This record gives sequence, structure tokens and C-alpha cells, in this order.
Amino acid sequence: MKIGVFICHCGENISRTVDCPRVAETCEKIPGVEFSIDYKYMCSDPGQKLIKDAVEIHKLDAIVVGSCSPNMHERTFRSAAVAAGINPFLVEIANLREHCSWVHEDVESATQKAIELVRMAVEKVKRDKPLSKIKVPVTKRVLVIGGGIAGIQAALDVANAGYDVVLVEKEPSIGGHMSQLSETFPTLDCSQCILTPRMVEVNQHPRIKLLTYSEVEKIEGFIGNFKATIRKKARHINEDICSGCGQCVSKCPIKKKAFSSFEEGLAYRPAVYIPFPQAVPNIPVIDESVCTYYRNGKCGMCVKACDRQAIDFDQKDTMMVADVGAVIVATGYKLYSIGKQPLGSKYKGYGEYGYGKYKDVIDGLQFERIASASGPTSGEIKRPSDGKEPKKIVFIQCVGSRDPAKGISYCSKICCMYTAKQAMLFRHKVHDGEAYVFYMDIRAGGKMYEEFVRRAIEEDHVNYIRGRVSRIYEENGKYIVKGEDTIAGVPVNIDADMVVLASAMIPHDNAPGLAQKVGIPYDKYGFYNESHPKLKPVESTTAGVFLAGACNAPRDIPESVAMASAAASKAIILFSSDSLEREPVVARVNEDLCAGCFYCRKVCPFGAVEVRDIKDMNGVVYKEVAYINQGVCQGCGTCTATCLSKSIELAGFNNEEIFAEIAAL
Amino acid sequence: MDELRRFARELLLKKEVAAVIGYEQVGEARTRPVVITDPDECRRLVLNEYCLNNLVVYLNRARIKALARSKEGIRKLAVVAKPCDIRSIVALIQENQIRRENLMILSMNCHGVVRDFGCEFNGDNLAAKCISCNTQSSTYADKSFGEVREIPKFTGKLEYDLSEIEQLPPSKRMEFFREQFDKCIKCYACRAVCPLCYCQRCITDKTIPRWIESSSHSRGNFAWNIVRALHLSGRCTGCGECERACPMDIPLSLLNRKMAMKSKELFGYESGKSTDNPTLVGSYDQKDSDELFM
Amino acid sequence: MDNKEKHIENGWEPKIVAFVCNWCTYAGADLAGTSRLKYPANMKIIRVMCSGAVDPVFILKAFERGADGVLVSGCHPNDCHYNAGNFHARRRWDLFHALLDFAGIEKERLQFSWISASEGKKFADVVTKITNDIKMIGPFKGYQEMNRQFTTEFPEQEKEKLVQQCTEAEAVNG
Amino acid sequence: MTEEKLILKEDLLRICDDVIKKGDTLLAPGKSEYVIVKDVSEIKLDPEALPTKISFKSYVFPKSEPVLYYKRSKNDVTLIDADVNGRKIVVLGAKPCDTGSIDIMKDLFNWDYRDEFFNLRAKHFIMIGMMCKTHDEYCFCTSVGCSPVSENGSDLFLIPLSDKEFALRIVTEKGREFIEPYFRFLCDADTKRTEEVLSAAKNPETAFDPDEVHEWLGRNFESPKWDGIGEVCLSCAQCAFACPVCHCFDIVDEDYSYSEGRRMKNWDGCQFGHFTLHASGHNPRDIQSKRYRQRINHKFRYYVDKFGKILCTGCGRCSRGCPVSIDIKEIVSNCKD
Amino acid sequence: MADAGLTYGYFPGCSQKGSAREYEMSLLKVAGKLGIDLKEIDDWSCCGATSAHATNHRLANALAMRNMLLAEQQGLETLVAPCAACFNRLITTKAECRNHPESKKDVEELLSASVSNTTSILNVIDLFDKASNGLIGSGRVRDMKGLKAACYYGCLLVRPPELIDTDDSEQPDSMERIVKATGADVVEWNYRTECCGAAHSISRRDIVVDLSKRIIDDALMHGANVIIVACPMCHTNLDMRQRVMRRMYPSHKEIPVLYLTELIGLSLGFTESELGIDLHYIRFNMPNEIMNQTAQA
Repeated sequence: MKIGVFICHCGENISRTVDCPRVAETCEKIPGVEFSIDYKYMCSDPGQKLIKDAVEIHKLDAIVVGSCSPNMHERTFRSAAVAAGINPFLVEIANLREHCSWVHEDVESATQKAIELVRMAVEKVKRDKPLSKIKVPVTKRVLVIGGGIAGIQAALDVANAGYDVVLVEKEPSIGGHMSQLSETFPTLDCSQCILTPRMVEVNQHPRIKLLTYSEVEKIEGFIGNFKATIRKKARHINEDICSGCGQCVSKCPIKKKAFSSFEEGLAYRPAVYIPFPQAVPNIPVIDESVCTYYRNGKCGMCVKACDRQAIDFDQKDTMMVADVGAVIVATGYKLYSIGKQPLGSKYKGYGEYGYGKYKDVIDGLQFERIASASGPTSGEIKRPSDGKEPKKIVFIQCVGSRDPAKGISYCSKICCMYTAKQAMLFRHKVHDGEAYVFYMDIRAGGKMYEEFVRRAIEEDHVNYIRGRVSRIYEENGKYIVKGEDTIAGVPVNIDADMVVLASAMIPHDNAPGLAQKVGIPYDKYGFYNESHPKLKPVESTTAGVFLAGACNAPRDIPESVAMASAAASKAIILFSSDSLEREPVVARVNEDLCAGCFYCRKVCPFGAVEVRDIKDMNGVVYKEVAYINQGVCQGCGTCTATCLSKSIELAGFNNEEIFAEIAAL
Repeated sequence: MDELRRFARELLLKKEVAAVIGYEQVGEARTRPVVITDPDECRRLVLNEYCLNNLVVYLNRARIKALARSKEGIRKLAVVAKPCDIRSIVALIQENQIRRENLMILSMNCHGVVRDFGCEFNGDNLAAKCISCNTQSSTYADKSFGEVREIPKFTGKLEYDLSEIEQLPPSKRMEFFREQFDKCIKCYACRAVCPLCYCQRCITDKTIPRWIESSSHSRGNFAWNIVRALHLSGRCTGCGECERACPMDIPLSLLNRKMAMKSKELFGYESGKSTDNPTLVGSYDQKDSDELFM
Repeated sequence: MDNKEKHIENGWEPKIVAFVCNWCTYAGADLAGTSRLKYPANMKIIRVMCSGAVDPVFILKAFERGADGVLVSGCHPNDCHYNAGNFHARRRWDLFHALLDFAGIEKERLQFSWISASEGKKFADVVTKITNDIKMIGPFKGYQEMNRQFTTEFPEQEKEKLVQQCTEAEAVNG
Repeated sequence: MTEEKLILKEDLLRICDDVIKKGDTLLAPGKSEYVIVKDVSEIKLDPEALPTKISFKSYVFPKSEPVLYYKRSKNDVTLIDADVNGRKIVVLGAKPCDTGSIDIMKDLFNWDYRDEFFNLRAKHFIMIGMMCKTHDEYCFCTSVGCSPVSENGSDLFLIPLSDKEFALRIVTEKGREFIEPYFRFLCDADTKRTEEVLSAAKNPETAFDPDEVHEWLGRNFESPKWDGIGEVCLSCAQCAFACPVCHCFDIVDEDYSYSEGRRMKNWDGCQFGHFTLHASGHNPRDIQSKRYRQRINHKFRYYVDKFGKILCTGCGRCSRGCPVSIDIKEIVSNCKD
Repeated sequence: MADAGLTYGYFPGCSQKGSAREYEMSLLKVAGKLGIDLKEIDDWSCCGATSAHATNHRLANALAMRNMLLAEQQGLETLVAPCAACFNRLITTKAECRNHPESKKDVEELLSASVSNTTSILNVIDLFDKASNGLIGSGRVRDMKGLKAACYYGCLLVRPPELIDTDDSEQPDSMERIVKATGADVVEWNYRTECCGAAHSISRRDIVVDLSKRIIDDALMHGANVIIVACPMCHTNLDMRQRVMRRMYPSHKEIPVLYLTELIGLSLGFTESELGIDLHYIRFNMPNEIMNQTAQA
């Protein structure tokens, strides 16, 4: 192998402390070095031409450049090498500026170090192997999991860019929690009014395949090439025939057996139901657990009511497979269960607040339903227990959030704002009502947010008390809220008519289960981890899987929408060419020598290591070995150091190269 | 012993297992591993204080694995294992080398073994690992044989005391280990008998790059013995076979024991305790000590 | 005269190797350069992608090639570019360091640090510290004895040295 | 030329002391190997001791030695020969099953290539053998043509008459040269007593006839008997490295700086799986049974065919030290129909 | 039943020998009957509560650890500390020594002994709820039906939450389970874990009277006819201070306060005087149903 060494003076930046001609001269004697030269500015056009000419004249196979940090000009010199016909990975940079001339003063020792640095690079480049970029084909279709506002936004963005989308929602309708909200902060515009058009758009978009009442069963494959298996749960309604007239719903004799989850348990729904009037798709579902037909085979009122014969009691769950290139996970959140929890539960609950025991102690989403014009009280503020209008409501913030003793230490972020909104709505609707808010801090960081809270306090005269509530108990038909005003330093007792708890946002119970199916990591709460907290906030650590909305952390609507668009654009970037180009710095397993202990699999942060069976002539598996998916590997090399038999090598940093560097010290 | 022979014979007759790996007596104070496939040969099986070998090492040998493999799939292997050997089985299961369902573990209720063949079984000659043993029988096994008797009280003297060596100044420790390692002739008996040294090709046999110099000079010997201990850190189950096999009497288990202590001290980890535990290497805790790091 | 002075008096300069991750410590070292911080020239860096990719045998090899001290440095916990590489590394080093310590290798010979891309100052400080530490305890005799076993002096080397000395003398004399 | 003398143990130790003082190497059986004696008080001279775990082989054929040094320069490689240490080595009290080992190996090291490293060291060996008065279940010297009283390979041979006296036989000219300066310590022999002691030697029972084994091996290359051994053997090289006459070695190049290095000759063992591994990946002795077959054939057939000597001294070290108790005597005894 | 063979170390603490004599009396009686062997640790000393706790952190730790060390040295793996303050001191010290090696070292230096810190600590609720689960039901000779008990935990038995894994610190219910086992009814009420005033009993009687009265009033309001406690301090404040309450609030309605062990003792058939119930300030009258039951028996 013929190696060329090029020592850059970087004007005087290097040559001031490093004797560049001497470095070039000494390095010329290193075995393997065919040509060595120093030059004023190696990165300049003449400098690059010097390299190209030398490659041609001396028939060089590899080059070493002694210059600034590879973070500055590695790309430049690699391009020069490519132009000269050398593989870009046969270029090594000796960092003579940042790591040598700039940090040392003594010319002799700096020069000596420079020589050694170049020597190390020469020894490494001798062992370097030509590498080429890895190409992975891409299926240009996105799977969006979750049909809340984040999922809807992501699906629409991707579809509008011209790519197919499969949107999976586990509930009978898309819309998510946003469809339950009354009005939104800080503008107080009606949530449904802004959401419904988008839901309809999803349903009508030719590029979006909407699968409601469906769940992801498993996802195999890797970036650009996922295969998702989706379970379509039986609705017992033939979707192709149903016109959504709602006759079956009104005829269903089961009236008071099942609570409506859309109404957060504040109202009943029939056995055959449409979750809410604006549901998309507007097709009912039969709830087997309460339907009379499924109990004793009788009834069939709905069948009679349906003039299109759309009721199908025999319908079964069906499985379908979708090939997709990217996955956007937008599974959202649920609220912390505030009631007393059994001993040993992950979260301790707030038994002392009497949620579940006292009907008028409710959570934030329940208040949204009560305040919503389409809700069970048609927007009039009424107590769930007796339907009377409450005159005094206490709102308690941070129920669950920021309370490690109860299992959660994070801030749920949206509660300050929606509590202010709810207190305002109450004051707007009940003019003689009193609203109290117990808060720890008010976190109103957002456009117009602080102003919004000030409005609640100053214009709507909501009483804000800084402090925590220790317990709530019923006395003479009132709810005694015992708390402390930490500013005044006095205990506070408020006899309220109703209490609204702003409970924490937590991931769904099955969030870890879904994460395992998708192959993405999650934190101890079950929120999905982003790949990098600053620079890759919408990427999961699994290549090709992106995150949107509150499944990642508590988020409000604008943030969820922004994140969804970001995730969508990441998917679109991925689809911008037919195959995916990846840096070839990936690990490879020597299958002959792999002993199959799978320590590599345990340490791989990206799930790139797969199990491959090695079979004997009879087709019986006699050995399992590790296989690294080149599309997924990010090239950290942790597996190479963990592998006990050294059967994995990281291209570009293989062990032989590193040993050579060590030897050249 | 008769019960074991009968049971093993039944297993082979009923074709429940492809082979039985056990011990046979060869001479008065010595046994030898034996791989039995013929039911009638089961009369050779013995269980006694001279059953020193850790037979688990055989479970991962290509030849033995081949015995269990047929067109129909994988058949079970029966192995006679002391309760301490079963820890190696657990470790191998954790490392995906063997599967519990392919194994029939025949355990012996153990009351200690001798330190080496040819010694009389008494307190003086008790194997080091038996001195503080508290698992005389195993619940992980499919069946246990023999009765539980008390382990004799150790009355001998160990040649090297770990705590004494720990207390030497570093330079003396390096001197001590260099002297010990210099004896090494690189016969790799330590590797051959170790159930956890199952690599298809040991890194000391790899030439490009040369991980460990194969020469038996001080440097090569030092590297080999340190890397051996390193690769077994958090994995070694303390069967002590390496030290027994060493023809040059290098106190190999000093290193293994030290690393086992460290694994426990730093990470609360004991190798071969349960297949449910994540392995020490290959997992991490965000709370692992940061003490070493500037 | 303390140890350090004694060792330096003999004209000995320690040889130190650092294995650093590409994303944090290497960039931190670059920052030390751009900030023009000064530190001793004894350490040379070998760049790897992640501190999790540094094999303990690399350290033994470095000692075998005459290193008097080794530094391994990566991203701070929770800052790893690859999320968990440094956590795996930390466990590995906890074990390996304990082993080397038991084998009698002074703790100062092998040191570890977390240096982020913004900690140029810390990089310079760490290099200075480890260089001083090694100067204090002197050359790695234990390994050097082993390294010298079965080696020989090449006569050419002498010749080369002579030539070099002559040229240097010429240079001085103008 | 054998000449017999009588020597007191204390006088013998005086001679040893003189050897040490002269700066020559004195080797004597220690706890598990032959050790370099630094002080004569360490010398045991116990005829009842079993053979050490490994023989003195490494002093004539080191476990690792450089054979040459190289240095790469820009377009060239410079070579330097390794310096062979040719110091005199006196082995005191070698077992009869060890004394002959150098002679057996000599043929191999002087067959197609004269191995100067071996020859120079062998030349400087003074072998003082001693009659063996014990044996255990693994000893079988008598089956391979050796015996507890064999003087083969010894330059001088000691026969312990009592705790304090030895009969000293001068076997070779080299032996005479060595002992001549110390003649004043020697008295006249009591040959009758010597003969009595010799005839009372405890010979291990003959276990097999090497000729029959040789013949059987020739016919039974594919015998199923090899399979059973292959299942138990764990492929270490304890047997080969402990053996006084196993002599396989491996040549490796070892860099010790980026441009300099040495070519090393290291012991190798035929039971290692990679011993015969080809660069292509093919391995003619891919399974353990083939490797063990090779070991037995090499010792009792190939070496006999080539050099007329059995490559075994019957010391039993390989069996005694085998971690899985494989007994070579038992296996060779079974080499019959 | 007696062969259940449960042996525990018993750390009485100061109050068991003084103001809460009846607590010890009833505890030992009940334990004896249920086959629980309580071995009083030899040479025990102050648990480190009160003065040491307030003035010298190291001393408080050392005192607590001293008692655990004694238990360890006397071969007792588990230590029962009936007093809530003792219990709290012991678990807190144990946790501190576990989590802070330097504290452990400090304590070891003060005690001149090495500490394994493995003794497990039980309070009386733990003892009857977990350790001797089911014994009360099977040994019961009297059904305490008719008693409407308000179970009062106070502050120290279920706190700090991070060290208590046997019950919920805010909504505990372990005492209720035990009380139900005696046949008594439990009432739902609001002040189960409120402060009784604790050690202010002596220095600021006014505070204590107010705090304790609120507890008593709430229990009464929810229909209780007895308050059950498992802490000597709570008992003092709730029982003794009712006389002052009566003076200060003429409308005050009295309610008897029993130790949990006394209630269990009654259900096991012991008499009031055997259990020391007659030592209380507020007289406890057994409801008629129970009296009749006894008469029949």
C-alpha cells in the first residue's frame, strides 16, 4: 500500500508550534509512506489539488492529512480523495491543530507529538478498508399509531406530501382527548369546532387508510421496511353498509348499564353506541359485555331497527398486515388515577382527597365534559351528585404531578393552564360562584399563557392560594378542603360544593406493551424516549420510528401538533429517495466465530442485533448467532467491546486499526 | 448411587434423553467424566466425594450437542451436577448456550468434595469452594440423589489467603501475580475445563489483530491471565475447576474470587443465582457508581 | 526532592494514551484547542465512536506498547450520543479497574472521566492532572520489565540516532 | 565404560554447591517442576518421589523463545539472529523416565533441519540421573522400554544405597569430564550392595507390548474406540506440555513496536482444536477423537516408523495431570483387538 | 396455637415502662396468648427520640442503632417496637445507615462496633397484621361486635412514606383489618392521620387540646364509640386531655381510647384489669352485647 502524508501549516496556526517540514520529512521514513509533503493551506483549492496530483503521480492508495480536527475538514479531504479516485474511508486525519499546536507551547515536544500523531494515522490507514455507503430500500408508507390530534396532524401532513398513511386508532372514533375538551386555552375557542374538520379530512383523504377500533399487534423489520400486523376488533357492524343513521343506537333497550368513557363516566351509553355525535367514522360499535344478545341470544332490537342489515353479530376480529417505511407513534396519555390505590401499586393515589368516594370530587377531564356544550349537562355547571349548581369550587393543581411520594416527580405541564381556563369558565357560567385554586407554582410558559392566567386572577377574580391540600372530607353536605396558604403561612379550610383535581398526565397502561411491540425504549413512567433530548426530540432511538404528542412527555395541543408535523417531516425526509443511504460505520458479526451468547443484543441501544439460526444438513438448528441489521445499527461499537470472542467488528474503527494506532504510539 | 444408575438407565431406555453425562470411578480416589448412551452402561455411574469435574462444560461441546441433535430435532441431555455446578448451568442458560427444556439435571446432595484426586476425603483435604458452601442441594435440578450429610469442617490450610494479598502494596501484588503468571505454560487447561469459556475461538487464538500474545513470556502470560479473569468477571460461578486443572499450580481462583466479590460489592450481583436476573455484563443501572470518573 | 522531580531529572517524560468518544470528549478536546488552553504534550488521543466501544484489552495493549498511563473518557451519563454506551462502559470499567488494581497496577495508571463537548477546560485539566499523577509515580516499571523481555537493540537504530544527532548539530551550528 | 563409585550425600551436595558457585545452572526436581537450585539446602534427592508435574523440557526446548528479530524500514526489513543461551545446565536427580527424553527429541530436531537452539542447549546438559524407587498407577516406563534403573540418557547415574550414600555410576565421557575435578569425593564402590538395591527395584507392571500396539495402530486408524475418548477429552494441552518428549511448536511473529518485532517459537499442543486449522477454514482433525488418535499414533507408530524410537518415556505425567482423568496407559493397553 | 413458634425481639422504650404501662401489659398478655414469644432485649436504652432527636443527630442515630445492635448480638432478627416514636427512630436510623455509608461509619465509631444493619423492625400493627396474620381470628373468644371503632394512626406509625411499605401513609387501613378481626366495626372518618399535638403535650397544652379535640369530635361525628390507637403519645393526648377538654368545652362528649392491644386482649377473653384498661382516664364500658356474650360463655 502506498500512502501519502500531507502536513498542513494552517497558515501559521500549526506551523507556529509544530515544525511542519520536519514532520513531513520524518514521516516519509515510515514504512508504507510513499510521499510526504507540507503545505501552507491544505484545505484550500491549491492544497486539494496538491493531494489529487500526488495521488496520480505517486499512485497513492491512501492518504493521511495532518491538519485541523476531523470535525472541521474530514469531509473536505474525503471529497478530495474521492475526486482523486481513492475511497473516502482510506483517508485519516491527524489532528495537529486543536490537539497539538494550539494546546502546546514547546516546539520540540509539539513537533514530536505531531510526528507520533501522524504515525498513528498512517498505521491506521494501512489497515483501513474501503467502505461504501449502505443502501436500504424504503417503503413509502407511514403507520401512525393513535388518532388524537397528534396522530391526525401527522397523518394529514404525510398524506398531503403525497405518501400513503395507515392510521390506527384503538377507540371507535378518532379525535382523542381533544374531542372531549370544552374550550381551549389561551383563546377559549371551542375545541370540537377546530378539531372536527380535521377529523373529517382524515376520513376523506384518499391517501389515508383509517383503521379505528384497531390495535397494533406487532411490528417487525427495520427502518424503511417495517411490517405491521394490525388487529381490527369486531364492531359487529358492517362498516361498508352502515350509513351512520343511528337508528340502532336509539332503539337499543340497554340504557343504564354502561358508562360512556367519552363522557368520563358522567353519563350512560347504550350497548350499541357511537361515542359522540361528531365521531369519525360515524359508525356504531356493539359492546359485547353489556349487549343482551351476547348474554342470552335474544333481543336483536338493533337488527330490526337497521334497514340496511348492517348488524353482524358473528363478526370476528380480523388481522391485517401493512408494509410501511416509517412509524409515527402518537398514543397520547391518560390521567393519573386519583382514588386510593391498592398497596404496592406503582402510583399511590390520593385516597385522602376522596376521589371515587365523593361524587363531587372530579378530575379535570370530567370538568371538561361538564363545561362542554355537548356534554351531559349541556354545558351547565352542575354537580354530578345532585345536579345542583355549585357555588364554590376548589381546583387543586399538581394532583400526582411533582409529588415523588405519590410516584411521579415530573410536571404535567398543562394543568396550570387548564385549571385557569376551567376556573374562568366556571366564573363565566356561574356569576355568583367562587373559584379557588391551590397551586404550587404557576407555570405559564407559552405564548399568551401568562396573560391568560393573569386574566383569570384579575378579571375573573379566581382566588389563587399557594399551597397544598392535605385532605378533603365531607361535613354537612360540604366538602371540607384542608390546605395551607404558604404565602400567608396559615392553614386554610374551604367548604366547597365541588372539587376539581388537576391530576397528572401519565402514559396509557399498555404504553410499555406497545413500546415492546414497536421496539422503542421508554422511561420509568412509560413515556417513550426520544433519541436525543435536544437534537432528536421527535426520533425514537429506533431508526424509522418517530414520536408525536403526549406519549413522549406531557404536552399541550400546539406542542403536540408541532411535534406531529416534525415527525411527519422526518418521515417525509426518509421517503425523499428510493433507498436510504447510511454511513457505513456499522458493526458486522463473524457468524463462523459467534458463540451466540447475545451479550451484543443486551447492550445494543438500538435493537439492531437479531438472532439468526444456523442449521445443519438436516435442517436442525445447531447454533444461533447474532446478526446485525445494517439498517438499524448506528455504529457506536458497544457490541464490539462487549463481545467476548471478538466476533464483531465496527467498520471504520475495527480492532486491527485501533491496535495499529496503539502500536504506533 | 444405585438409584441414580436405575434412574439414568430408565431415562435412556425410555429414550427421554440422548445421553447421560456422569462420573465413573477410575482408581480408588479418582473419577472420570463419562458420556453414556447405552442404558446398560449406566452401571458405571458413581456419585461420591471424588466427583470433582464440573460436567456442565460438556453441555456446550459441539460433540455432545451433536449427540442430542437428530432429524426430529433436539433431544434432552441428562447431566449429573453438583449443586455448585448447577450455577454454571444457570449462567449458561442466561447466556443462551443451553436451554433448560433440553436438559435433565441429575443433582447430587453434596457434602463436599476433595481438593484433588488421590487425596483422602477429610477436613484437611476439603476443596476450597466447599469450605463455606451453603448449597448442599439444589431445587433447580430435576432430581437429586443421595442423602444430605454434613460437610466436614475444614481443618487444612489454604495456600494463598485472598485478604492477605489484598493488603499487599500494589507493587508487591504485581510482583506476586507476575511470579505466579510466569509459571503459566499456556496449555489452556484452565480454559478447557471452564464451562463459561465456550467461545468458538478464544481471543487468545485470534491473530489479526493479535489480542493476546500467544507466547508464554511474562507479557503474554500476564495478558492471558488478566483477560481470562476479566472475561469471567461477573460470569464465573466459582467452580474452581481452572485452578484444579492448572498443571503449574497457579492460584487462578484468587482472581476469580476477587472479581466475584467486586461484582457483589459494586452491583449486588452473584453469577448463576437465577435465570431471571439480567446478566451483570450486558445490563446497567443508571445508579452504578460514578466514583472512578473524573 | 519529591518523586516527580526525581523522575523528570532523569529526562523521562510519561507516555499517555487516551481513548475518547467521538461525540463528547473528542469535541471537548477540540474546544480546548480552539480556546487555546495549554496542557502537557504527553497524551495522545485515539478516537473511537463511543466510550462503550473501548475494549479493556486496548488498555493492556497500550501498556504493552509502553504507555505509562491511560485515560478513557466519554460523554456524561445520560448524555451518550448512543443513549447507553457509556453506562455499559462504566460497568465494564468498574470491573476492569478493580481487576487491575488487584493485580497490582497503580490506580493512577488507568483513569476515567466524563468530558462533554463544552468542557474544553475540563479536558485540559484532566490531561494536566493525569500527566502530573503519572509523573509523580514514575515510569510503569512493572510493565516495562515485561516489555523488555526478549527484545534486542538494532544497530541501525544507533546509526539513525547518530545521523539525527549530526543533523541536529549541524542545524544548531547553522 | 561404566564405572561405579561411592559418594556420600554431603559430598554430592558439596559438588552441587560448587556448580552453583561457578554460575552454572543446577536443576533439581521441585514441588511441581524442575527448579533452578539457588541453595543446596533446597535439594531433596528423594527416590520415592513421583515425577514432577512437568519435566525439564523447557530448559532444552523453552516454552517460548525468539528465533530472530526484525525491523521494518521504509523499503526494507533488517533481520538479527537471536542469541542462544548456551550455559551449562546440570540436572541432578533426574528420573530415569526423564533422562532419556533429550535423546528421543534429538532425532526430531536434527532430521531435515538442524535446530541449533535445541542442539546447543542439549550439548550443555549434564544429566545426573537417579534410580527411581516408586511408582503409581500411572507409571508404565517398563512398557516402553525404560525402567526405574535405566541409565539411558544419564551422564552420571545415582543409586541411593541409604539416606547418606549413593552409588555413582559414570555413564558417559561427558559425565566423566564433569566429575573428574571432584574425584577426591569419590570412594570405591560396593557393587554387591548396589546390585542388591538395583534388583529390589519396584518395576511397574508391563501394561502393553509396544510392538503389538504399533501393529494394531496400523490397522485401526478408523476404529470406533477413538470416539469415546473424544467425547471426554476437553482439548487442552496439559498432556503435551507436561510430556518430556512432546515437541510441537508454533512460529509466530510478534511486533513489539510499530516497526520492530521478533519471531517466536512457542510450544504448541496437538489437542488444541486450531492446531491443524488451515487458513482456508478446513481442519483435517476437526474433532477431538481424531486429535487424540493422532496423539497416540504419533507416539507409538509414526515416531517409531521414522526414528525407531517410541515417543514416550512412560512417566505417566499426562495421565496424572489430566483434568478429566484420561489415562494414556489404559488407552494404549486397549489398543488391541 | 402456642406452637406457632414466633420469636421476636422486644424493644419496650421508656413509655412502656411508665405512662403507657397498660400498653405493655396488654401487649405481653396478647402475645403470650397468641404464641408470640417477645424477648425483651437485654440492656436496652433510649431509642434516641425526644431530646437526642432534637438536639444531636449523631447521638439520635447512635442510640437507635445501639438497640438494633443489641438485638443482633442477642440473635434476634426482628425487633418489635410498640411505641410509634421508637419505631420511627429505628427505621429512620436504619435507612440512614443503609443509604449513607458515612453515617454508618460514624455510628459504628460511636458504638465501637461494626453494624450489619439487618435487623427488621415491626410496630404493633405490623406484628398483628402481617407477622401473626390470622391468629387473632382463630384465638378469639369474644366477638367485639357493638364497638364502633375509629382507628387512629397518628403521625409516626405510617410515615415517612418512603420507609413504609406496609401501608398507605395517607389512607392507611392495616389497623382496620386487625380491628375487624376482633369482630368490632370500624367507622369511616377523616382524622385518622392528623396530628394529635404529640410532644407538645407538656409544653403547649393549649395546642394539644385543640388538635386532639378535633380528632375526637370527628370520630364522634362519624358514629364511633371508641378510638383505637397504637402509640403511647397519641393515647396520652387523646385520653388524658379529655378532662381538660371537658373543662374548656362544657359540651365535650367523652369517648374511651383503647390501645389496639387492649382491644385484641378483650377479644381474646382477658378482663379489663388484666389489660390495664382500668388505668385510663376515660372509662371504657363494654357494650351490652359483648357483656351478654361473656355472660353466656
